[in-house]
Amino acid sequence: MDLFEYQGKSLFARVGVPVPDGRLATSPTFARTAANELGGPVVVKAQVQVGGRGKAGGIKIAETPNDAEEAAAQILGMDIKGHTVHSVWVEEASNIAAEYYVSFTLDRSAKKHLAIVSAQGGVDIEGVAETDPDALVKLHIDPVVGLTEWQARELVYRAKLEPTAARKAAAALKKLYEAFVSLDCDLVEVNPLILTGGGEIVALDAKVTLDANAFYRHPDFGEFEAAFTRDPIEAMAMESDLNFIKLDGSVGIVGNGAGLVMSTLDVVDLVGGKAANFLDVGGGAGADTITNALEVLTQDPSVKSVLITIFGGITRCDLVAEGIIEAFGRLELPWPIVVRLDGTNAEEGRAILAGSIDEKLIPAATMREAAEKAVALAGGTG
Amino acid sequence: MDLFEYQGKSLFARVGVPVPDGRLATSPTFARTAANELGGPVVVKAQVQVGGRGKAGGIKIAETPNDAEEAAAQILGMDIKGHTVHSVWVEEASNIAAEYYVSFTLDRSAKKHLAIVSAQGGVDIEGVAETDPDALVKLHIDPVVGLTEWQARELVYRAKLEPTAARKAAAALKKLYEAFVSLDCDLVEVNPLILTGGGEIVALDAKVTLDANAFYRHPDFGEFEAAFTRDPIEAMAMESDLNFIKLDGSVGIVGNGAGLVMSTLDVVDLVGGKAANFLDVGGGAGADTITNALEVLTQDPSVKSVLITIFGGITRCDLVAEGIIEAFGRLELPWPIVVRLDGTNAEEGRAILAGSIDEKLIPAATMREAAEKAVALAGGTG
Amino acid sequence: MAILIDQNTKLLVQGLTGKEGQFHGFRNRDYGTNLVAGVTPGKGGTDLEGVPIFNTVAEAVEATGANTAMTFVPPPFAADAIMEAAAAGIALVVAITEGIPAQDEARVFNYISQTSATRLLGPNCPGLLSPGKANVGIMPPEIAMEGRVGVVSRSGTLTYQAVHELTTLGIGQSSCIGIGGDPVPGTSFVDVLALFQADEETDAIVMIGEIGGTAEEEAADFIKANVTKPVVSYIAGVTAPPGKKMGHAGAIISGGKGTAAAKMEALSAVGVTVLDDPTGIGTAIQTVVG
Amino acid sequence: MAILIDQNTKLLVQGLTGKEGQFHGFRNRDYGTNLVAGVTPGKGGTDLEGVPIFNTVAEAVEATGANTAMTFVPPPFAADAIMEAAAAGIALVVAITEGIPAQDEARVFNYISQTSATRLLGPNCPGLLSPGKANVGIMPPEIAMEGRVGVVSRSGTLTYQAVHELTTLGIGQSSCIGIGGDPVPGTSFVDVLALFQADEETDAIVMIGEIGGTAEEEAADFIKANVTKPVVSYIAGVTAPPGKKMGHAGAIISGGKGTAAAKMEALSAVGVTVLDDPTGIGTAIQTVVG
Repeated sequence: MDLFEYQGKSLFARVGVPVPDGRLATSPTFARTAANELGGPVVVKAQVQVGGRGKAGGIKIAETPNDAEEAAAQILGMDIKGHTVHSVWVEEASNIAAEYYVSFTLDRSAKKHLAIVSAQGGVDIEGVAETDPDALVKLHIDPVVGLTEWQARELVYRAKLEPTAARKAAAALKKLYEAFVSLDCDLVEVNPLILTGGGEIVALDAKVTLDANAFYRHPDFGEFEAAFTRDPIEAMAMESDLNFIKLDGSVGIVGNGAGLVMSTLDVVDLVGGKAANFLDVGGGAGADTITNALEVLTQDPSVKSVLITIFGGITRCDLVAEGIIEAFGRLELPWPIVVRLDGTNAEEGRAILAGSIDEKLIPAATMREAAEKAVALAGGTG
Repeated sequence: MDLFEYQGKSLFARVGVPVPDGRLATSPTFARTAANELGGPVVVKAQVQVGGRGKAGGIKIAETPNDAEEAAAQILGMDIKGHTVHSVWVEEASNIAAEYYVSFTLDRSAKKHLAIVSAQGGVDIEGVAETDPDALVKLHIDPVVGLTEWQARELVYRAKLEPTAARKAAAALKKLYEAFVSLDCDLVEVNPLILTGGGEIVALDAKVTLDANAFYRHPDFGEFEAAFTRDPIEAMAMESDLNFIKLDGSVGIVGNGAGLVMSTLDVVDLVGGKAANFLDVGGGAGADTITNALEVLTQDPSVKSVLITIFGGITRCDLVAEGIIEAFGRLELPWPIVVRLDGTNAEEGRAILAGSIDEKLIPAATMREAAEKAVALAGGTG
Repeated sequence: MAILIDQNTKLLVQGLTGKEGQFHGFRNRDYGTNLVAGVTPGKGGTDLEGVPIFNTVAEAVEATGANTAMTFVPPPFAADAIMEAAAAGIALVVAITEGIPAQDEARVFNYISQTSATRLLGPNCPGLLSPGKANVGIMPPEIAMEGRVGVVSRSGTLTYQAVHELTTLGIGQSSCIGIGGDPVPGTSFVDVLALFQADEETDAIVMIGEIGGTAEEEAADFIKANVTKPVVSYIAGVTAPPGKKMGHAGAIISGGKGTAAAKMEALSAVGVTVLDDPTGIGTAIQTVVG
Repeated sequence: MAILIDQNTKLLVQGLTGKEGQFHGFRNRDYGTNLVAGVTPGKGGTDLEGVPIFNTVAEAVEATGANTAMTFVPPPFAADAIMEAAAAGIALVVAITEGIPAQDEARVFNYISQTSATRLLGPNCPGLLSPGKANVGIMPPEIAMEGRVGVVSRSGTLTYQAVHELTTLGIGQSSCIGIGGDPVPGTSFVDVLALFQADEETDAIVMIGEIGGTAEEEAADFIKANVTKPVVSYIAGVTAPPGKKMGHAGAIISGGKGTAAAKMEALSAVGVTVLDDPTGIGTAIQTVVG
């Protein structure tokens, strides 16, 4: 789960990493009030769950509360890579002596944590990686013991941060790593981590991705989620514990297992169609789950036909078939549904579907055949 | 550093291991007040830094405040294995359904932590180890990850604690281990850890040994030490950072290095004498340290002669010799001093001593010769 | 032979008395797997349909000689259960549990690698099946048949799909291994490829990847250097948009890395037959095995 | 040959710029030890009497090929320094630092054993000396002479005493190893005995133990099974009272265990010449070597 900058900074503050004082504002007037409270020049920053807002004009410096109000007026409502800006973070402008880059993440190949530090922060780090790869210092961290003192020093000295900043930067790395582990993050990225004119280390940005699997350990993280503006269909799917992602085609997809659903998307594409969504009902789905999944799809006007693809393992095809029949009874389903069942109790499932007289229910023997039928029913090529 | 029971229990309470409510009392009247405050029957327990106080009559149950006062009057001032009782711990009597034994320590051979749990607690555990070794369940813990959940369960189930107590006992083990590690203990022993009639797990005793090397991490541990009644000579030695242990012979010993001093004690014994003390000046001792060491020995009337044995490594024999000469000038030294110097700058040191005209200063060429001379000067065989 | 599990497997199920553990544990037994023990703390001393239940894995191993563990323990306790099995000397731990925090997975994987010889399969995997010999996990065994093609996959249902395609054409499998879709799989493609390459009863390999990470690229390097048997591969997620987690925690294209195209190219370059349609797996294997 | 250190030793000192590190580091160099680097965070890029100083051990190893580290880092940072040296691939870490918390020692010893091939000597040890070849530590080298007797000891000053007794009689030493007096020595008697037994330039072994623990009893078992060279031993603390820590954290008789008498008996029983007086070590070696 990607956090807003201000949410990430609240986590940094928890572990003792200094961040500039700031206020969240959802209107230009609030931005003015925030700037007033903070006093002096401020920075007004779009809060979006995507990178590149600086280039898109989502960050502005404001010398006065008036300027802050104006900046917020310009930024609020902006579209940044498909994300609408609903709020801005107004924070004290910092006195920057040097800008660094720091991140902690998991290196899947090494199966260890990976720290990356660079003295070239404040810029697009992937650009640095291409033009000057030696400027990025990378170090693997054994998750069993975590980031040691010597590793923090190794990162700071190898990256050639200002010598005067070494001790405080190493301490900040330890704290950021502590946040990464103890708060169950998939990613902690600070770009830039700055050295101020006064010799302090301050996190000027925060990109934090939380591991949803660990939310049971952090009941307070629910607050973060509450601040997100969610697509209503995605919200509905989430309530039914369905794994749903909106796409831009016209064939609605329902399947069990992430790999199978991804694969179905690909086959739909292969036969000339385009999927309207990714929807994984997960393992062991019962009749209710299938009904819920179909109900979610009814909310999406771009769906023209639906393809249900099930390979039963834990999931029983007979229960899936019952769910489909039930959905036909309970819901107004506006589109034809192509169904392909295989695996556990597939015979029984097919028999249940064969008993239905609804003409919108179209069986298919293979995944490819199902895709072809669904694409045709959606109106041919996407 | 061995803690009193009540000090150990205060540490248990810090990590969330339940202990009975209680009060420290240094007089019978205070014990009565404590019993009054606690209400109901209490247990009055001698606070000494040594085991076996139960057998010695240092633990008494008191039904009323009157009884508590009387019990305290009997216990205070008792001598338990050479330790005088200066205070008692008055605590609520517990309703005992079962008594267990738990300890955490370091197993030097395995170089891992060792947990020992038994369902036969409340008795002399070394007796159990002899008569029924299978009743002690032992498990090594890797200090890298610490006591895991499964290990806590393994201990509880293997030791066959009451099934109803399993979950709470495992949780208590986790907390006691946390105390062992996070509070830098050499030993945490609870005998008994009880299951109450109400189904709770409570630590009824606490034997905790702290690692003095780790005190820099626990500045608050100084309080514990302040409560100890220390031998005045030991206190004086401690102030000068000397490693001193009082023994019961008449030859005062000063040397550098624990092994060498121990060895000198043995050689003194071998030639028919008995050492009055163990005193290690440590590595790199200068003139001051030697003067301080000799001053400490002047406080012990049982010393009849002194043997100084130095093998210079970091320690420089010339500085040691200067310290001896200085001590003769500054202090009234009541006994002859036999000196044996070897190693770094031994020649220079011997020359300095040879320049002294004091007849109480007797050089010796070898450790054995030094021991023989010192023993003879102390009045022959011990 | 088959790899990892066979007639010598002695299976212990952590969480056998739970609903899922019981269903799959006994389905595995019905297939012929030697189910020797269940572990549920607090239920030690009882039995379930003749299978003895123990409080701890160590006790179960001492009493039954179990060499393989299947874990159905819920996420908050699963990492601990895996360490317990490794400490008890279990050779293969198959962790079915989905939703274990990534930090726990990383810590446990490294710890057991450093301190034991235990192999971990998963977590968040469907398990593995050696047709005609043993089934450990949640795969529906009726779709498989005994034979000489090894199957390895990051996805559960796609594994079934692949096995189904093979069986439909009368092509049997030596072993079918689901390595799971999490970011830190205990056993990787490379590990399984090495085992199949060494297995005398495997003639060809089906490898089913998906977007995210670089496991398929590493597999390609390994194949180039070490695998002489024909490999047929399919990668799911050709049409997946970047930045979206496709169900599996591991299945995400980030910063332009982990795309299906890159993986397919890497595999093609080392001589792997790469398909754009999973339903073609059976015929592709027929072609390569000849 | 000698063991652990010799002419091929390339020494790095952690804390070379500190008072003790400087004194002993350069004393070691004066003896002929190849001192190649110092490590002091923040002083990287400078040099001390011609020895380059680095910020980190890894940088020092890359630049100089150091294979042995001597640690003078203060107790709060020493455990981390040992891990750093191990992670950088140092083969032998000699930790002189006294007063490291026991919990840190236990954690670090196990971690480096699990994750590296590094040997740790100490902590709280005087180091080691291969007369005529190299000196790493705080031993006064002038008391030693080149020869064929191996010396190993838990105590610093008693090591000097033993070496002195040998040299006085004209008996040289192959290597003198101080394993240190802490409860968790990185290298134990058994480890050193194995090295001396295998060393072609060692004819006999002097082993100096002390009260506390069971390291001497384990050494006796090992000698019985593996050591054919004559061993002379002395155990300090015959007259030490139980329950008192005799200076070393490891030197304590507790619960009737760890007495000198028990250790002497165990060693005598396996054919070791056990002395009751350390000043007899030289003559005892003369007798056993003949």
